[in-house]
Amino acid sequence: MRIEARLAEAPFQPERELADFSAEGAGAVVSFTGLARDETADGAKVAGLYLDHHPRLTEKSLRDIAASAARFGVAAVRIVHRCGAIAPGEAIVFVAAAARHRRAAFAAVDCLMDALKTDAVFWKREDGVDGGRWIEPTEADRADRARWSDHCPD
Amino acid sequence: MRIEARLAEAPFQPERELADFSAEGAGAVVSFTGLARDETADGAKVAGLYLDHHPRLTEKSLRDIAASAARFGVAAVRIVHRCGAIAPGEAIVFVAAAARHRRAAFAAVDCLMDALKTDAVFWKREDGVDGGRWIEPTEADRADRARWSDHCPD
Amino acid sequence: MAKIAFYGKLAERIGREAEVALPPEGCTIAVLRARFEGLDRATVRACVDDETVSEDHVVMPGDRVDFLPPLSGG
Amino acid sequence: MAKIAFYGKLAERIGREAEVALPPEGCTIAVLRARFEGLDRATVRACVDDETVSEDHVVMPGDRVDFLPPLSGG
Repeated sequence: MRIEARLAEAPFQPERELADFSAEGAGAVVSFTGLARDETADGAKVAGLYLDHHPRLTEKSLRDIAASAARFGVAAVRIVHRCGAIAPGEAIVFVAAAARHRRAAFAAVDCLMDALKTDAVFWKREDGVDGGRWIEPTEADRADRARWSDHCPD
Repeated sequence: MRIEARLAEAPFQPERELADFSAEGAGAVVSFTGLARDETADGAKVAGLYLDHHPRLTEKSLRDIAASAARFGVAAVRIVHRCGAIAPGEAIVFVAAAARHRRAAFAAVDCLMDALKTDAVFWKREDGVDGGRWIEPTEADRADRARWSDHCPD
Repeated sequence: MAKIAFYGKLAERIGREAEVALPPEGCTIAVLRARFEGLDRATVRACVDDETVSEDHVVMPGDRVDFLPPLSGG
Repeated sequence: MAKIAFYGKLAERIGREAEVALPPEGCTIAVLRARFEGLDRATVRACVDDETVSEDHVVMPGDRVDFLPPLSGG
């Protein structure tokens, strides 16, 4: 399995990541792009996001998470994750997997996103009109992560 | 929900489809790309694929399938499907969905692919070294499709 | 005359289109099927105006009929 | 001296880095925590050389310690 994991300190283009992601001859490529929104889950306006990171542990966590996709039997995975100040509309994360069978590619990307949501080494601040607020993982994120912890459903 | 469905008579670039797909302010975009492979499921070499289509029913089937994603609560979906002679490595199909929540976007694209695999109005011929072979839906395709027919699992 | 169109493996074998002479009162889909080989009623669907029609549907001169073998899907 | 680094909301409050004077025999993580406010043992992890260390780990002059508040995830 080819593993690519990268921390992006500046804006990146998901379409270029997809263009540049070799399927290694596999027939199915699934991608996920997470974009910064202009409001929180509660509907409050957001001026931007700030993702603080660790100089080594963050990129290591991305690599470790990417490597965990091996159990899905995929041919290649790519994770690109922004850090720093992110404006609404900019990409926060891009995940892609290529596999011979589409079900494996879907499961891998879905699982990688759940893992990134809880295990990626980031500290996120939502900057609203009334100042910034540091975010901690939600119960929903933990539940999504738990879906995959014991075995793979497919 | 914004619905885009298009039959492509010439090669198309999945990355351009992704670049050009507006998320409508939603935070999650999932895409699937199906590429023509150079061998069949049994490992026989394939020189190319030929997808015959109907002048109206094919595009109508793509629109109907795209519209069926409404039940997932997604903001936008796009289907692009090739027809005609397709060389190994070329994209056969691109499906994208944008949603507020990533789970909805994954479910929509996964379901749309299953629906396309059985319900899209195409007749597929695999051209191997020993001539062409017309393909009919497999039991696995029917089983995948049946996963969605009664209710949505999420 | 009626225009008959074929798709997939039928088009490869019979050709994309054929013209068939019809009596003034037309003929049924069932009769039309018998004029070609391999238009198996169980698997080959007949469509007129993009809608599936039954075996006793009457095709009139000037009509167009599509015969669709089983879909392979996308 | 030891270099202490903070992340997330801790970095915002305390600063990215602080230098702390240590006795020649060093001091434990538990003692180091007490020098700053809000380094709650239950939620703020201490790392040395990119590995989590326990409360009785001894930090020596010249070492570098990271204090990591709960991850938000990506």
